[in-house]
Amino acid sequence: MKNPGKMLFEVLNHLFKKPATVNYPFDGSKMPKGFRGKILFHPEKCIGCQLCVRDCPSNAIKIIKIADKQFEAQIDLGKCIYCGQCVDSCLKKAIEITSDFELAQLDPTKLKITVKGEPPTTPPPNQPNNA
Amino acid sequence: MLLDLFYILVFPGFLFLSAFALWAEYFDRLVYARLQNRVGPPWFQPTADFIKLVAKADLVPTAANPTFFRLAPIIALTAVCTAFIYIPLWSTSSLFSFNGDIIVILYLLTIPTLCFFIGGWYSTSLYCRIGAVRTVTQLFAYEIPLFMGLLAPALLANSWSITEIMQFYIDHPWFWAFNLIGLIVSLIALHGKLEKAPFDIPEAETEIVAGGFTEYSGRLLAFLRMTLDIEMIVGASLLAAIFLPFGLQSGPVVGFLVYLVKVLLIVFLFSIARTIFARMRIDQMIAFCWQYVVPLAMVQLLINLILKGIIIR
Amino acid sequence: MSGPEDFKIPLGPQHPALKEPESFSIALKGEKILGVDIRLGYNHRGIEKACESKSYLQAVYLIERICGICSHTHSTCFVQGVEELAGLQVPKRATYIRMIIGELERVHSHLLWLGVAGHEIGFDTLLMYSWRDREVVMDILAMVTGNRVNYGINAIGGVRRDISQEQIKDILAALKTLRERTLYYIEIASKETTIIERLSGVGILLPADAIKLNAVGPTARASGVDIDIRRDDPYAAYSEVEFKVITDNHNDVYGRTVVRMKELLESYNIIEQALAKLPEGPIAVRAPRKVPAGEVLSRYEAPRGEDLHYIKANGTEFPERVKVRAPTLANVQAVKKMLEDRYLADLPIVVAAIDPCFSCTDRLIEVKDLDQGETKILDWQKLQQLSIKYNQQRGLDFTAAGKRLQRLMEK
Amino acid sequence: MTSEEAIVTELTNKFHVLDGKTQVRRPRRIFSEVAYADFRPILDFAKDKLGFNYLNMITGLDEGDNLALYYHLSKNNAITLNIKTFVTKNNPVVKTVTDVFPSADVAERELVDLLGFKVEGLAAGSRYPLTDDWPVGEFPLRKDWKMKGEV
Repeated sequence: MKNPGKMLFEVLNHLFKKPATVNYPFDGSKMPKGFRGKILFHPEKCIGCQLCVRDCPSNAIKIIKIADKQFEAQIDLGKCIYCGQCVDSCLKKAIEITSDFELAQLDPTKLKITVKGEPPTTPPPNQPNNA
Repeated sequence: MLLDLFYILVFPGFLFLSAFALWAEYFDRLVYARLQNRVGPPWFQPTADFIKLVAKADLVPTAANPTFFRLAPIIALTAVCTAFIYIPLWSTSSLFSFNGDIIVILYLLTIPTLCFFIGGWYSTSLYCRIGAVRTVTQLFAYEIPLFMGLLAPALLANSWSITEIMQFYIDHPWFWAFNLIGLIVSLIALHGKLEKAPFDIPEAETEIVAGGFTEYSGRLLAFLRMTLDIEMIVGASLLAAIFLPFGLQSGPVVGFLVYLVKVLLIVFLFSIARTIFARMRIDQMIAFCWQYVVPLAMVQLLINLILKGIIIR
Repeated sequence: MSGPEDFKIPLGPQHPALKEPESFSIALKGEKILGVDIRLGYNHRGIEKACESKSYLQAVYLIERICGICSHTHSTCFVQGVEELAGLQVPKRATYIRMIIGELERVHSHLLWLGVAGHEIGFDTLLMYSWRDREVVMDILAMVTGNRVNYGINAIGGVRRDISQEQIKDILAALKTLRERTLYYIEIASKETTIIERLSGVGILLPADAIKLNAVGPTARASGVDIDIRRDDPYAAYSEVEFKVITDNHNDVYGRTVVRMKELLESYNIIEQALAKLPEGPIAVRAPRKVPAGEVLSRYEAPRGEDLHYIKANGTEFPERVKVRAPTLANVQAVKKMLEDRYLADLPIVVAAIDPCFSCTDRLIEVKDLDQGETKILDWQKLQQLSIKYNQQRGLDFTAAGKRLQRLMEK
Repeated sequence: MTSEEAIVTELTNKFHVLDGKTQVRRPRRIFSEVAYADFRPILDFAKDKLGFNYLNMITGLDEGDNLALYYHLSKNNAITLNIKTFVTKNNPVVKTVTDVFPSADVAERELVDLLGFKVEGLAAGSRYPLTDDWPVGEFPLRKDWKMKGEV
């Protein structure tokens, strides 16, 4: 019943197999469709309802009014937990999830990003009717 | 005189030995990784590790005895390097050969183990002390089968000199086959000496961090690791010389290549053993050695005695 | 020279055998363990307190981060409790999806455990193989839920993502590979001499002791205690699938290994059944923000045992009290018992055998200002400068290499 | 009569203080409330006579003037009996239950650390889960305790 070295043949087989390790930065950095990575903000769709701010579990997003019907988002990627709740909460689909996960930074200030819309002179293309 | 110095320091002495030892560590790690379906380190990894360690500061714990703590790695390294010059590599003669050299080599190979004990014990850290005690406990388990296994061919050749043992093999070419049990016994015992899994009890990472080596850093740790690497080569060369007498008369170049193959084969066997077993407990290891390995060694001695009594004479 | 008698050695808070910080202080006589003191709490992050200032919706994500390995466990347990309080009828399809993810999580957790157990007994090959195979289930989880851990699939009132037909195909294909591998590991675990020698007879917990010490999960089941919340107090869709509760009579670490490996096979069965009869329909109902006052006890069979959440609502958006009892807390008491008269070498595997998850156990960011005084904090750049200076003093200059690294980072 | 109701009947027959204070809220969940003075006999009865052999968890609650305790027991892993009891905040002294449920040890230490209960008869040992240098008299789970500093 007992058998010392039971794994011998299995390990010897692996001598002739390709290693399972992925050569990370060069290949295998693709994430499946729908992976929850960095969020993408579309300022032209935002109506400033602040629902995302209210639901964010880690206070990572701020929506600031910069002009009439013009909003910018301040996203702190260091605080963001990539749960995607803001995407679910947004009524106008102004926030979208991307599968970008390579966000490591040496400089912590680069983790805070601000997404601004077009300058106020051009009207937002997707004007909401019943905001 | 100058040539002797070249032999000792450069080839096949210290420099060659160090380079070969580091490369053998790479080979061992590569095979280990491939068997585990991993990529493994690049070829310069052990060398880079060595350089990195040498460049780092040596820290001596305040509670440790600085003299023994510093001396232990250096003596260990010296002992294994000294042992190497008495081992014949690709011909029947070594650099310095005399009757009884096989005994001297075996004792020189015991010194590192004792140094690991002394270094670990005088580190005074609790993990080190447990590791040190385990090192010595383990020594009592593998040392006797190792001696019995390695001295069995000497019994056959009726000489305590490796050169003469090899000469005996040239005269009786097929006698190595009778010593296969001794080879297996010596391989297991040497594996225990090198403290590799499943016999890595003295440095069992998940229990006592790094055992006797826990407090070592910088150059001293580099020496300790180098000692283990060189010990592996010296041990493998010794086994190759005593149990695998092939290519002894084929000239230096072919002989040297055959020698490399023999050593790497032994290292390869070690890598496989490291891959397919779980670490034993110290009590299991001692029971294993005394219940299985020592009786095997005795069988080998008995075979050789019978051979000597009946066939040769 | 005095002998190494009556050592008291520290294992942790930082130790190679422990993947998380907990402290074991072990009194030793030679190699024998005389007594063990366990100090928990190094991972206390104040999650229970933090829940009181988060809305139910936010709390789901916070609760999910109690633990990485059993994130679905905690979020499901919490969400079930809130749904019961709010009187929500969760759609059938959602309960099935929760169950499928829950079982996939169990597979991932047990395979992880197998690797850790291998490492603790010095068998790294098993670690490498089982963690490689674990990638299969991790990929499936990433594909279905959008992340490898902290799946974020639970919402109050249902689940956030649906499972598509292609995904079902991928899951079934993955299960085929996993089942093959699991059978192989069962064979290894029951044949390889060194593994059996290291595992059997180690960490004995007799059935009577298991009940007395209230052990849960595989730890209890390996001592012959036939308990499993999935069967005894069914939640999600467990009352609609057939499965066996695996028990074993070895009472030792070997038994716990066997139980976990066989549970893997049961999990594959459950997932296959669930995928075969996945009902059509919506995946979530709308949940109110305010939850009516009340209290509820929610139970869930985590990979490690029974997970309990007590939730008290006060009619506002925020919970009044959330109490979490992770399975490890129940089992850690049994560890002392298991270690009686064992050797130091057995300690890592005995501790690992309950599959401890100390971040679950401790829960509760330490946020209080404790007048730290002047702690000298070196930032990364200062540390780098110090090390460059040190090496230059010793005649080594890595400036060129450093510049190359800088260029690489900037790319 | 379901087995839950049978348990309730048996409890109320033996302890009249539980009349009207014990109810089955859903299958397998019995909730009950009792003053601390009457609590211990009920716990012993539940363990010895009713077969509630698992103490799953002890929850501590801050209810203003009172500190409440929930003892969550379970029988055959299915039916849970949740007994609530309370002591005043000024004098939050309870007796340990480690004599019948050894596993209550950690749970009681947690009550001491996080809610400021005083548990009589708890064996000496390390604290849990707060750090050893945690200030005396600070109990994070009490409602009047506020976080200082930034999260």
